[in-house]
Amino acid sequence: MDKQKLLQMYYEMVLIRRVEERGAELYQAGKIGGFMHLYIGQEAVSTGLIAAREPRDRVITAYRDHGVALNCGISANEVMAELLGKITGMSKGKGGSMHMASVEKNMWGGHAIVGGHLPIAAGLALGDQYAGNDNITICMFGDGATNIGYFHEALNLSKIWNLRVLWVCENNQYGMGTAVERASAVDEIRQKADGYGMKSDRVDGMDVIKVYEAAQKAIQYVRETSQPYLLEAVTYRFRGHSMGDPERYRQQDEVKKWQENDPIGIFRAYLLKHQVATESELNALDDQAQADTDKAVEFAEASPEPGLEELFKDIYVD
Amino acid sequence: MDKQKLLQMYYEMVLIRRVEERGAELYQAGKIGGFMHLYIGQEAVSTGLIAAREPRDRVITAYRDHGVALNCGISANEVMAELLGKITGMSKGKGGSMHMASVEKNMWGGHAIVGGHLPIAAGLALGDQYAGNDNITICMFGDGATNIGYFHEALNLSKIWNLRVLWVCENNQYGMGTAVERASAVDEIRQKADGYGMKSDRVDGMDVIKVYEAAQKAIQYVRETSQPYLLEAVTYRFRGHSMGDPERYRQQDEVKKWQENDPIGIFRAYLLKHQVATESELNALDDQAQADTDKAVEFAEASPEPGLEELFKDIYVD
Amino acid sequence: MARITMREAISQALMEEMDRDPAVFILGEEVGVWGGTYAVTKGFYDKYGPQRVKDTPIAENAILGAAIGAAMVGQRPIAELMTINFAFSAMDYVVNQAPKLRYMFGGQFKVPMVIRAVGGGGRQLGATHSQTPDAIFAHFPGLIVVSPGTPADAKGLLKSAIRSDDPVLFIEHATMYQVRGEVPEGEHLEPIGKSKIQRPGKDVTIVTYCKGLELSMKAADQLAKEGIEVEIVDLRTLRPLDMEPVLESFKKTNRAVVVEEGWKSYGVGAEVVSRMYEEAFDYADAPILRVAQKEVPLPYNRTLEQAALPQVPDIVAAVKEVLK
Amino acid sequence: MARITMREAISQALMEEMDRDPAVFILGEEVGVWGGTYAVTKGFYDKYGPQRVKDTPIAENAILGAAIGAAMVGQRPIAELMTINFAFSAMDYVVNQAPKLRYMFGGQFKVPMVIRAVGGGGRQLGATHSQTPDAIFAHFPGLIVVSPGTPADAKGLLKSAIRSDDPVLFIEHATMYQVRGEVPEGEHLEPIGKSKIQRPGKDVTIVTYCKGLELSMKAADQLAKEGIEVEIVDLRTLRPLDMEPVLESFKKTNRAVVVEEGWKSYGVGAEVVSRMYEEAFDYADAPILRVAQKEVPLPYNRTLEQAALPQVPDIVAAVKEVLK
Ligand SMILES: Cc1ncc(C[n+]2csc(CCOP(=O)(O)OP(=O)(O)O)c2C)c(N)n1
Ligand SMILES: Cc1ncc(C[n+]2csc(CCOP(=O)(O)OP(=O)(O)O)c2C)c(N)n1
Ligand SMILES: [Mg+2]
Ligand SMILES: [Mg+2]
Repeated sequence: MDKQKLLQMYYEMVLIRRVEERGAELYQAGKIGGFMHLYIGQEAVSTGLIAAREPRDRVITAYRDHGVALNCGISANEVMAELLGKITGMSKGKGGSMHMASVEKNMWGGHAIVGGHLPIAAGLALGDQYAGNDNITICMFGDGATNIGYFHEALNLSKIWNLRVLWVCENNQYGMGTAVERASAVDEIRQKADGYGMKSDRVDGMDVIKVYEAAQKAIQYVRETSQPYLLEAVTYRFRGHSMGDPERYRQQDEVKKWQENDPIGIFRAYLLKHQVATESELNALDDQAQADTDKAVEFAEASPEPGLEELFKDIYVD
Repeated sequence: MDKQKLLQMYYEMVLIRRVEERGAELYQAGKIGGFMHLYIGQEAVSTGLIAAREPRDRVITAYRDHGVALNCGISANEVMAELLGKITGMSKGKGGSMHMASVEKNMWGGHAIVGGHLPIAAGLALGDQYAGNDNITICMFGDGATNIGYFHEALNLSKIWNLRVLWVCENNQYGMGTAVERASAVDEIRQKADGYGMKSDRVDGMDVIKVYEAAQKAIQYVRETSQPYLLEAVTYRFRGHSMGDPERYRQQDEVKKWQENDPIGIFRAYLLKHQVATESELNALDDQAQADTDKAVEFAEASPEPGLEELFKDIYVD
Repeated sequence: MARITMREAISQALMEEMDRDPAVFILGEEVGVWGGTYAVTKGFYDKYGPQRVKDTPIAENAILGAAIGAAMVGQRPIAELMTINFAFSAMDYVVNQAPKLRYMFGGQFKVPMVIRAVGGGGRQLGATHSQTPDAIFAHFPGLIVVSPGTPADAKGLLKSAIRSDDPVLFIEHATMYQVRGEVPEGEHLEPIGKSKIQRPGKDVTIVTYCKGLELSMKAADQLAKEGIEVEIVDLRTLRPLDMEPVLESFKKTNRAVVVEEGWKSYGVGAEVVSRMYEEAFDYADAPILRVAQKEVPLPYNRTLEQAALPQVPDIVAAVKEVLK
Repeated sequence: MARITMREAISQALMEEMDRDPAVFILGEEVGVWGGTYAVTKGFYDKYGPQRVKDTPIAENAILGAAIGAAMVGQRPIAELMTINFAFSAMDYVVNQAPKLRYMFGGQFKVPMVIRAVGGGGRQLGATHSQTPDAIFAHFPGLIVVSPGTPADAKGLLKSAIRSDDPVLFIEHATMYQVRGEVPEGEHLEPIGKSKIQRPGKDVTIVTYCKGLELSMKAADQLAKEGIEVEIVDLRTLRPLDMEPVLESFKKTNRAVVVEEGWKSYGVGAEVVSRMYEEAFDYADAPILRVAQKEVPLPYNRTLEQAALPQVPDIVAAVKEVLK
């Protein structure tokens, strides 16, 4: 990978962190409502993954979607505006935190029904297969989502129809308060691919380089063989499931241990160690992310709310 | 196995065949309506399976349920009466071919939503676990049913909760007109157990002795370890999916090849070869099955229809 | 115009649209090799091949999810649910995904798809397989719900549904595939969201759709012999619901019966009746009556099943009652 | 009587019934270690242990199917759907299995279970998570649908639901857990299938339930200041629907408004209005009006969401309209 790309990835990870930290503050201040699920701790997964896609490859994910949106190239302005329910958000303030999409950026949305977007992902890939191109659909979901029927039907369909889907499970150890081993018959999610005769891999999701490499390999396989693939990224969310999670289900020790394994810290150390960048170069990127976040908040706060006429728009095309 | 048990199994297999042959005639004559799915060709599966259960072990299956009903000890009279929609049917004529149950015989029904009874089977086992007994629930379903989400959710739940369920897939090669390999990512259904870390086996479903032995082993495992188990029985239906299937999806050659492998013929040969019974003993059982079938038809035809007051009964208890 | 069956009319609509637009394809259980459980897509697999006539696993969520996804990126899938009862096995896609995705993402994309599903009772299929739960789908904004009562409408409305840029649930009736009627050959489009007078009359208004139309026509024939002239308004589309012809007719007759096959409580009739009073209260000379299914899960036994379903004599009686 | 919150009332009902009957247990997502997403089962896991308070995977079909199976063999499960919106992910169990199994098998067994589910909008959760689709469940015979509007009713009806031998869908409202009211301590049972006058009045009848009750009470307070005495009938149970108190009130006031939170078309109000005219046509002095949600998927933006939901001023306006 060239330096520019690596630095871009670093910048994106820091940007996600800053945007979400500000998001959390704005939520506490009552400026953001609904459910908001932070991606903090998991930044390496979507950053590594999406760095490995080509722009024509489609992305779709669950409600924990701010990071994915930013990685796909949706601006921090739009992300922040959507969080604040403004008309300048990519979903005009109608979607909120859980529903960020950009057709232009080939990001087909965060989706709030657990596992519900997996069959839709198969459909995106089906659309491409029908059109005769070799685009890939990257579909991300949580460990908890692998226990619902949607997962099963979608993986099976992708296999029998040779759909180009890269299934990516972000195993952050919990679905809300339920640890993987309490909800899933197998602890390693990748093992579920065996029931479909599907190729799979498991990667350290705290290390963006490892994620990037695993994703590249997987994407190449999917594109060339026209076969789906299940990639499990082992990660951890540093914050609660959503804002207002009492977190009775895990020990602070455990959280601390993972936090010491901060994906941004790991990547920063990597960049320094391999002399890709200097401290001051990285600090400049940190500052840039901070500045972009500040600007995004300003932009979002200054943006107007959707007018009442928007209530009845976008229901039907015809 | 003692002789009496073997002959009972032989009798049951012949009885299923005769009852269904008459059922087909009565259907053609317009005396049976709705969907009717014949079990002809698959008799060895439920016969071997249910011979291996204890009466306290529960059974639940799909709409292809006449054989299972008879094996569970529901009388041919009741089966035939239900087919004819009579009040003397076990479901008072309200259920029909697809809905045969008997709480007394621990047979919890044929069920018409593909895969829909699998989570319910997990519930039967959960009820027993909650009650603190070691009853087993035997849940039968088709190959086609293993592609629907219900299958996935039920198998996963049974594994994480240590439910005593013996999952039995009757792989008769087709779900309606769709061959297994066109619908399922893996051709051997047992492989799906791997995704749940579940023990599994695959058995020749045309050989009742093999089914019985595999079932015994599986039941013992489930009872003792309190773990679910997936047993695949490879079989074939000699008739169409239901009455009125145009059967465009399979070659007559294939059907013929399987019919030469008739489970009743195989078992008869086995009984003679191992000198369990003589020709005349078996002929007597054949005659018995024929006579019982004739009587059942008479009984059913002579039985009254449910009165109109039945329409509003059994909706609510209270 | 040829006199063809409902089955042929639907089949024609599908074929014409597939011929017209390469983005249209069909997916569902047994739509291909088998030729459709109700033989509607017979011959399609041979004509269009497995890419455009896709047999699926028994996985209704995958079927509808895949259709939605493909529609989002520009295709025009027609997903077949073998019966409407199986919509409950994939309900989220029917009411929560297809009708809401466009809105939730601020109109960034559209979801041009059709869900074809056959419903209805009367074939002794038992409680889980015999429902006419049309009303519950019509409750959801974002979805279009169509259910034709004649072969011509079936063709014209299905073609419009396929061309619609919005998700359409298209509900057929299992006992009506052999119903015959005049159907225009070739290009024949009926507008979605328009009710239609299917029989003019002056004494009483029957509002109905789908199977109810067949029954109401028979009732009207009988009533005509007694000198009662029934006007029949066919809703055809349940969402959006076009009340104009209903109200116009009611303002003329001042008496009405609403006929539907599904359960009465919380059914289609409830909405129609409510709107009639909301918009034409002063025109009601008698309480508007509803003829519908008795509130029981449909039983297998034929006599009981028929007793539960609305029948021609029920309609005749209701009409006479409102004329009292 | 203590003044407690809706949350406490529901929690009390659950605990009392679990203490009373060992066959009662709870299963659902996050009901245990987490203490319930809405903290209704807080402390239950510690008190009753993992056998009776079962955390499940995110698998709504498994949750409801398992509850049905356990009920069939004699247990009395209370299955919690984290929100009513997820009923669409397991719809078959709610409308096709639980309500029909007893009937289909000729009454051989019963299915004594409760499905608790929280619904409602107003929390900016977006279109898929904010629905009040109660009417569609009430369409199905075999199911009982309860949705209380006060803490006392919540307790009394939930206890009755748990003791019922039939499947009950018990719908709570996400914005009402903090609502306070007098609740009898200990044994307090309210009958299922009985509507109730929650506020007596003589000028106009408001028929409503759940969140609609809260809004209607406020509207009635405002109207009282203008000398308009509103009588409020709370349906409490949507199936079976008890029209007696509604009709009695309407025959007195001759004017009525039906208030519900869900969408108007094919909603609860439609059924109530239809029955009112069917059974009290001659008593209507003005068209009965419906106040309900605008026909849009609920948006995230707070202003838009509130504009879509029925509000107190809408009720006030409707009451004045029917009094014109
Ligand atoms: C069908 C459905 N059931 C339940 C929920 C409620 N819910 C939202 S997120 C969540 C946990 C999902 O966990 P996981 O898939 O591991 O993703 P994570 O939140 O850890 O990223 C649950 C239960 C839902 N949105 N949809
Ligand atoms: C949810 C659902 N989808 C579709 C159907 C229609 N259907 C009934 S039987 C069947 C085929 C099932 O095949 P399989 O599970 O292999 O069982 P078999 O009939 O071969 O015994 C289908 C598609 C149904 N009953 N339920
Ligand atoms: Mg997780
Ligand atoms: Mg099969």
